[in-house]
Amino acid sequence: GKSNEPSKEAGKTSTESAEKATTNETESSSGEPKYGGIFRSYLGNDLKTLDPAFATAEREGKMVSLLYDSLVKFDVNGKVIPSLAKSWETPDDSTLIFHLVDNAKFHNGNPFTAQDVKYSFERILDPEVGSPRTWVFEKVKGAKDFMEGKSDSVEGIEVSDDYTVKITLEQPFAPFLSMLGMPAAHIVDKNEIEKYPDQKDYAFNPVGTGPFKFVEYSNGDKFVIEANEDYFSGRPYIDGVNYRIIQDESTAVAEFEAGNLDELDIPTADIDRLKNNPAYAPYILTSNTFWNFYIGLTFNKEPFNDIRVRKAFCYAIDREAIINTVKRNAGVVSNGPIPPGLDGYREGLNPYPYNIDKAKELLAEAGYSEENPCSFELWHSDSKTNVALLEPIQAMLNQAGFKAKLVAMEWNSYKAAVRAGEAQAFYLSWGADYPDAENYLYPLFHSSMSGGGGNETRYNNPEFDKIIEQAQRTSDYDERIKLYQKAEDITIEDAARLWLYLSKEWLLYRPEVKGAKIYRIFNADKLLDIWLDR
Amino acid sequence: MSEKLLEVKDLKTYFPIQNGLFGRSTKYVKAVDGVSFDVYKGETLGLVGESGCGKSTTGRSIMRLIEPTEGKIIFDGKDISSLNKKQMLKIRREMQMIFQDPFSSLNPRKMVKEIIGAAFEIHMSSMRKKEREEEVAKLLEVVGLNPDYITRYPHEFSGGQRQRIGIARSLALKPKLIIADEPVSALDVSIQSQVLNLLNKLQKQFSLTYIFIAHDLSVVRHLSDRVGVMYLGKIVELTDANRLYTKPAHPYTKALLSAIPIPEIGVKRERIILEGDVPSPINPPNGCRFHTRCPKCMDICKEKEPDFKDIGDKHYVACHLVNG
Amino acid sequence: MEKTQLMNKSQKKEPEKKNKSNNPWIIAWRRLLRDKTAVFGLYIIIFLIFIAVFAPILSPYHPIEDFNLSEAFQGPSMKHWFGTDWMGRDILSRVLYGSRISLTVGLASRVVTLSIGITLGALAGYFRGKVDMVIMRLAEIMDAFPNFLFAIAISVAIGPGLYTVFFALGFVGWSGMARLIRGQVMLYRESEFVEAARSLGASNSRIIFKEILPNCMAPVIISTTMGISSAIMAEASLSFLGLGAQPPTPTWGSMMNFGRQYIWTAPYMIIFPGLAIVLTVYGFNLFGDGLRDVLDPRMKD
Amino acid sequence: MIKYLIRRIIMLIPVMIGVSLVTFSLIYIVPGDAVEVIVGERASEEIREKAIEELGLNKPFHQQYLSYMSNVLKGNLGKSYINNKSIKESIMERFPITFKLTLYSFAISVIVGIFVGVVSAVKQNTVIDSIVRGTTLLGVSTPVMFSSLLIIYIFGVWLKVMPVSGIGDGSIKYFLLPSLVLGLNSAVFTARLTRSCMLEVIRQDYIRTARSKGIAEKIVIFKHAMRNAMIPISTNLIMSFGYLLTGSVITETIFGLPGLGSETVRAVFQRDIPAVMGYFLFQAVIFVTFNLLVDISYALINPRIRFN
Amino acid sequence: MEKKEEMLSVKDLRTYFYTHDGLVPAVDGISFNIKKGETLCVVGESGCGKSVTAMSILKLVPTPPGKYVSGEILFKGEDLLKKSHEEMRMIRGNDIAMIFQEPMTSLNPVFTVGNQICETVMLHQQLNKKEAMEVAVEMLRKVGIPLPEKRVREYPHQLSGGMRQRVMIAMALSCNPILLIADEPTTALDVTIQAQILDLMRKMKEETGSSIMFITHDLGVVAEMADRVVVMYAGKIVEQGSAEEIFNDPRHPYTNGLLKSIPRLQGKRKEDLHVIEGMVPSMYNLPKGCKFNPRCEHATDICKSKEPPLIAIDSNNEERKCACWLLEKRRLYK
Ligand SMILES: Nc1ncnc2c1ncn2[C@@H]1O[C@H](COP(=O)(O)OP(=O)(O)OP(=O)(O)O)[C@@H](O)[C@H]1O
Ligand SMILES: Nc1ncnc2c1ncn2[C@@H]1O[C@H](COP(=O)(O)OP(=O)(O)OP(=O)(O)O)[C@@H](O)[C@H]1O
Ligand SMILES: [Mg+2]
Ligand SMILES: [Mg+2]
Repeated sequence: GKSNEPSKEAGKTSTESAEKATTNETESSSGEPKYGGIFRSYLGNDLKTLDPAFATAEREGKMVSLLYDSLVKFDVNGKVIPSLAKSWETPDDSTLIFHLVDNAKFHNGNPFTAQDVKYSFERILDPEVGSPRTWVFEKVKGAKDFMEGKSDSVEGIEVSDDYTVKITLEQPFAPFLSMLGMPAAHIVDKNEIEKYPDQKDYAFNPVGTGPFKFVEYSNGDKFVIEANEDYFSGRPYIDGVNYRIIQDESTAVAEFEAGNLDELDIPTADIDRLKNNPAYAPYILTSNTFWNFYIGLTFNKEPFNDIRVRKAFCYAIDREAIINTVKRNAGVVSNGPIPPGLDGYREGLNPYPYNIDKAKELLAEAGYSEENPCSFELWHSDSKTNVALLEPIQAMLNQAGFKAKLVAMEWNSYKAAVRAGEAQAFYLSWGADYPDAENYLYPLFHSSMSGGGGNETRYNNPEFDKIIEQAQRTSDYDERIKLYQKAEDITIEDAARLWLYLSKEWLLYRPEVKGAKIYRIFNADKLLDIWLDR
Repeated sequence: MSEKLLEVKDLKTYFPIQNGLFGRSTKYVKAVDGVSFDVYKGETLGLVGESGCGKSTTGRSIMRLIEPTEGKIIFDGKDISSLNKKQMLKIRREMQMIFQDPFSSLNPRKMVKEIIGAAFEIHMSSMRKKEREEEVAKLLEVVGLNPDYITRYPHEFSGGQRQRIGIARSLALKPKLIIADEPVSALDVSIQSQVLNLLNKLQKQFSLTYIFIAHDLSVVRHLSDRVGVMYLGKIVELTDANRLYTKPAHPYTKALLSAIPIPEIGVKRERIILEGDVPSPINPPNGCRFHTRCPKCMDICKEKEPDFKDIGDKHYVACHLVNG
Repeated sequence: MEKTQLMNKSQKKEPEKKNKSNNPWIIAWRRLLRDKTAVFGLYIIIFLIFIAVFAPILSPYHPIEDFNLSEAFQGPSMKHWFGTDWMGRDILSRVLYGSRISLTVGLASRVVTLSIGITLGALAGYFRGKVDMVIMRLAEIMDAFPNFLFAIAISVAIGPGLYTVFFALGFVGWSGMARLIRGQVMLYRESEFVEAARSLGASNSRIIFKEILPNCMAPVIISTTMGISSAIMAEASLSFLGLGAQPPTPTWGSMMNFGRQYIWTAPYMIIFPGLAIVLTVYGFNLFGDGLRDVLDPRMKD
Repeated sequence: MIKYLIRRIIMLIPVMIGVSLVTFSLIYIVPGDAVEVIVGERASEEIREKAIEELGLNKPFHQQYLSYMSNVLKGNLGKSYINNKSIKESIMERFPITFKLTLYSFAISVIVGIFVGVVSAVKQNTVIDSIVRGTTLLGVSTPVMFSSLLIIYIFGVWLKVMPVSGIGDGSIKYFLLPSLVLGLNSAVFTARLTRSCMLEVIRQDYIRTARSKGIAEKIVIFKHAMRNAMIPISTNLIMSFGYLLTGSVITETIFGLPGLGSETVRAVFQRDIPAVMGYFLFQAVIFVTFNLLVDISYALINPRIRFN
Repeated sequence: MEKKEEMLSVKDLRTYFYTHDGLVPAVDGISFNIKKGETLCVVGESGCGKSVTAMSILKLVPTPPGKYVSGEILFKGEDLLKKSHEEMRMIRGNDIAMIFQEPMTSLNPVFTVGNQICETVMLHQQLNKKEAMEVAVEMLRKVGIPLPEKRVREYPHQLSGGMRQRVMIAMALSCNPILLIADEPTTALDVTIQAQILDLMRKMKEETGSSIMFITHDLGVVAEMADRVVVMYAGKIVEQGSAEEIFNDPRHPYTNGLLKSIPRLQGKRKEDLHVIEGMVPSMYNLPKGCKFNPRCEHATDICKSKEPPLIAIDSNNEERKCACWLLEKRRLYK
């Protein structure tokens, strides 16, 4: 039963939201929610998979969380809140006991139980499956043995009864609870997966417990999901979502303006225009995100194996000017790995202010001159927005005595090459998998994370390693934050990455769309708030 | 008569027709199918016949511009049908060709001096450019053109003038034998006589030997000492020019002669009008090739090919009528 | 006597009078100059070459180094006639410099096409038989690939860049050029002037290079002129997909490519390079059309 | 005729082998690690090796090629490295879209192109002819991306009468704008071709003969001249259909049509090797088929060939 | 000489071409007439305007670049040049039919020969397709094509040159035209085939009694076919008269030279032929005065400055004309 009642208070709600939007609220107006209607949105590219074990990219993570649930999820601000686990206890620093909801069902009708949790988590660790996200559960007791084939199950994941799971870690690891909100920790149904001899074939046949059911996906065209009437915490207001695949941002803008989309992720280029258009302004939502963009400087490669060159690099770029013009409203300057909004963030940190003279000086010290400029390649994944940002950076670097060449690569090969440490310098971003400052330090800088883990720069500083490991074990919150900050300082001093900016999200909705919110964690929005007034 | 300059023995030139699944040739155009004749020093041998009967192919095969399929070509006592490229190069100085089409026989992108000078470039590479141009100028004078024309391009000349340039080119190396392939058939009547006179003059001046190919019987007669009549890849009659025109022996020759319109009023002639067209050289008729159109066809003509026989006074004919 | 003298006089005068003019190419050229549209096309081309050569003098700003973030996204004004791009570079200067890339790509890719096409086409057309068979099969294989996709594949395979574009665009065109040359060579191979050269004992290479090829040039020139315009267009398309010369090199295609994200806010970023492409391609097409009328004997009336 | 056809088809075999070889080698020189793409981030050595083994990437070139081709002959084109989708399925899904787009564009191209071409040929050297020549030339000179963006802006955003992109429910209105862009672009070629063919034919002796018989000018043009001009025109048209089928990359990209062209570009960019191979082979087959059709149609409409 | 009815009379016809390279006065003020049942031969060198004359009569000259600058073409008393397109169409193929030089290219390759003959018949005789086809078969039989029932269904390329020319003749005669214009109908054919065609044309003429305007440059053919002859040079008529008069008593130096320069079957071999010096003048750049003066061995001052009029030279015979200043001194060079 879908209801599609005509709106009674359309006029009123829209003025209300206009007021809010101008104050950059992260939430659009509400009113009396109505059920029904298909939400028309779009995706910027094809989906590669809908299998939680393989959904590593933002886009897939978002979609996966509509189809599946994990034990916990995040609220608008990134706080961990219950999901399939209605509550949990922490008897000690390395143990978690989850009490599960008893009314959740998979889309195929199978009930959700604790067994499914164990199966789903072990599946991630199973080398046969080959998930790239093993690290999420690596710290669970017995995970290593299981991965090496020494045991048939993971010791640290215990099913106490149908609705209780106990997870034990090797050692205290504070961020673990938030990690359970990651796509990899979504719960799958064993029966479904085992239908496919090749697990890869499961990718586009997803069956979860999530608020939406999979209907159809076709590459380059559309992704359709419908509301799960039996969702354990109550069905979503909307009847479903029609995602079209629109690769070109400006096309998406045109589609939105032509009235064919309910939602627009406003491209940087159009923010000003739409913001200043009174017809659209009331329906714009904006929010800072946890996406922190940086240029990585590879430590074991010429010329960035020299700290003077790295520092020169950092000084040479007027990030303020670039972000303010190129990113306009879509980003704020970032000065360190820990983003605002997470504990540990420090206001006023600005280790490398624009100083071209200093940059030149440092380069000269390092033995470069006008005849012998410091030349290198700056790799990036092939996208117009990337080039738009990197071209001025390149120009500034060249003014300072570098000779930078931009090399664009297709995303997959780019990621592969960067992970393999082939790039001298590269442009990437890091977003929170879980809202903890640790997520911006350990994966990015710990020596064990070299390569695919996150530390593509091959940064290796034993002191840093020591501090961050210590922080992970520290259960005292304030103490831990201090350690994070100390670790952050080390990475900044080493100029391991040049932090550029934190992106800001701008969403524009049709006036009929109510209740939209921007969640700070990318996969937190399960579209349970949104409703359509038409 | 003087000594033989050229002997052609049983010359055959077939062109393969690409056919079959793998481009193998299963059929041939028998353009020249067993032709024999001699050419004596200083004479003009005329070859006449209808379009497609193999006149040009005969000429080109003698020059080895096309490789003959079979047969011998003995030039100046040497069998040239098996010479390699290098050896052939020497022979080329002695044999030259004049072509039919005054428009396509001169390279439109080259100046006269280059067109004619090519002969010297190839055969006398030591010759300097200046000398070469002088030679070309001289040749132009020989063929009755203004020597200043050496820097002109072919398109600046009329048909007759072009034909003169072609003649000058063929004379450049002072050859012994010139094969003229329909040199006047593309020209207007008023120009044709100029070229015919020139050819005549040059023959005397340089004691040349000609093989003169044409389809116009009166033109051939005018220039030739002996005339061969070709039909469908074969010579059907070969004899002295006067004799051929006064006492033709082969029915085809007779028909051909009677078919020529004569530019005179009131001359009554008996006309033999041949039925039908020349058959295709891909599938020539059995027996005598002419039997399909012959007004005097006999049974034997359909089965047996007549021999090419001397019926006296070096008058060669291939016809059962004459034999019998 | 009197008459012949007269004739000689007039004949002698003639070659002097039209001294340089008798070269068939020059005659064709003069005919071309009588065709108004072709001349218009020629003006455009000359104008473009002029711009390409003097881009550094004509451009008010440096296309790469003169960026000024505080002047980004300015619409056309007296200071910046075509406006500025997202990092405050002068679009006019970039468009002017872009002509260099476009023309170079147009020419360089044709050089590649011509050298492969002429060599293989001449070999196939002249020697026929097995050589022809092999070359034509190769050409058929080439033709079986959709040209533009193949160019994309080549660009991806050897990595994007200006030289890649030269090669990719040049390479995909060779089969057409080879066919053209082959057809021409086969035509002239049988012509009487080639026969004449052969009867003089000219070597194969002499016949190909001195007798045949100069005569094949007319269609080659036409197709090359047209080819330049399609190469410029293809370069723009490749750049549009991010496969052309890499930033910050100013090329029209990549300017359009980047301008596309600002199409609703700064349409001048896409309009001016777009118009530059239209103008250039139009110029070459006009000229090529005129050439066809003059050089293609079939079109002569 | 049938013999000729068989011969033509047999001749295709070496071509197709060549095409597959070229594609296969092209893939070989493409930088980027296929395995990396498949196994993804953080894969262990074992996983990598397993993948290599599975894909047979450790075998020598010719073995890989042969096993690939034997699969192809069995109708198995493999699966995408990127999304694990069967290539055959992808083709089946996407080709109809490209085909539709092509068909509509082709219709526009033929109707507009031939009409304009004939008019300008018949009115040679008049104002109409000059206008037609000028505009068609301008049309040829306008990049599709430029006209596409323009047309999207006008009809989709400004007038809001047409969908901007995508195929929606697959109905014709979604194809209208892209077909218009592509069709007009190719109409311009058709018009130029038609004009020159008509001019050539009109000069022929038999047209003079027809006129000398007292036949009305309209019939001379539309019966005598057109029938002859249609021989080169229609063969070219068939070929242009082939080009359209594979040449709509930019249009598909801009209009967000999930056709085979944009998908091929995607595959090439992402080094989705089996996809690239499959698409290229498929398009080569299409192309070669059209070549064959050209030959056959040439034979069918040209009595001179028909009877040989 | 009996007086015959005049059927076509051309008066001071001028057809010029305005080309890029200059003005071509292809037909420059010619007048002649054709009488009922007679064969008029037009001779002259290539490019002298024979075809343009013929095409002008049917108004088939492409305009532009061509233009009928002046003159009258009176056919059955009406001026064709003043007729509308529609009126001309009814005359073409019906009253006046034409055969062209190139049998290879003058037939439409995509229609069967039967079709092409039918078309004319259906148009001018209001017959239906079936009846027209019967006429076509009949016509083909008349022109001596074996198995006409089969041949009507064949395409031109399946026929040999001689056959195609017969088809052309059949087509031209299918509506019983009063005047048949044959533009070098045998030039492209071999002698034996030419003989067949000429024979056929003579027969057909006898049968139908139509007049023929026969264009050729072969004087032999003229001698065989012509009742009367018109000699053209560079767009002008230089001489006209009956066939005997032209061949036996040529008055113009050009006609005379032409006749003398042909090698004859019973002439002396290898002897120098008479030569007309120089070459045919370019139509773009015609000499002043008499067009023939640069090549004429008798040219005088007046020849170089003033054009001779075409005047009757026999007071008894107004059809005998010549355009030469030297007419009076004719005996001097005969
Ligand atoms: N290169 C070739 N390939 C195939 N067939 C050829 C070739 N050259 C000539 N032929 C054929 O050989 C036959 C004789 O040709 P050839 O040119 O010798 O005739 P011809 O007597 O010179 O005729 P014409 O008077 O037309 O010049 C013709 O049927 C012709 O079609
Ligand atoms: N369409 C045309 N445009 C320009 N000039 C033309 C055209 N048609 C004919 N001419 C010119 O008119 C002159 C007379 O041509 P015409 O065809 O009447 O000659 P002809 O006597 O029939 O010659 P031939 O014996 O070669 O057929 C020639 O100089 C020719 O160049
Ligand atoms: Mg010949
Ligand atoms: Mg003529």
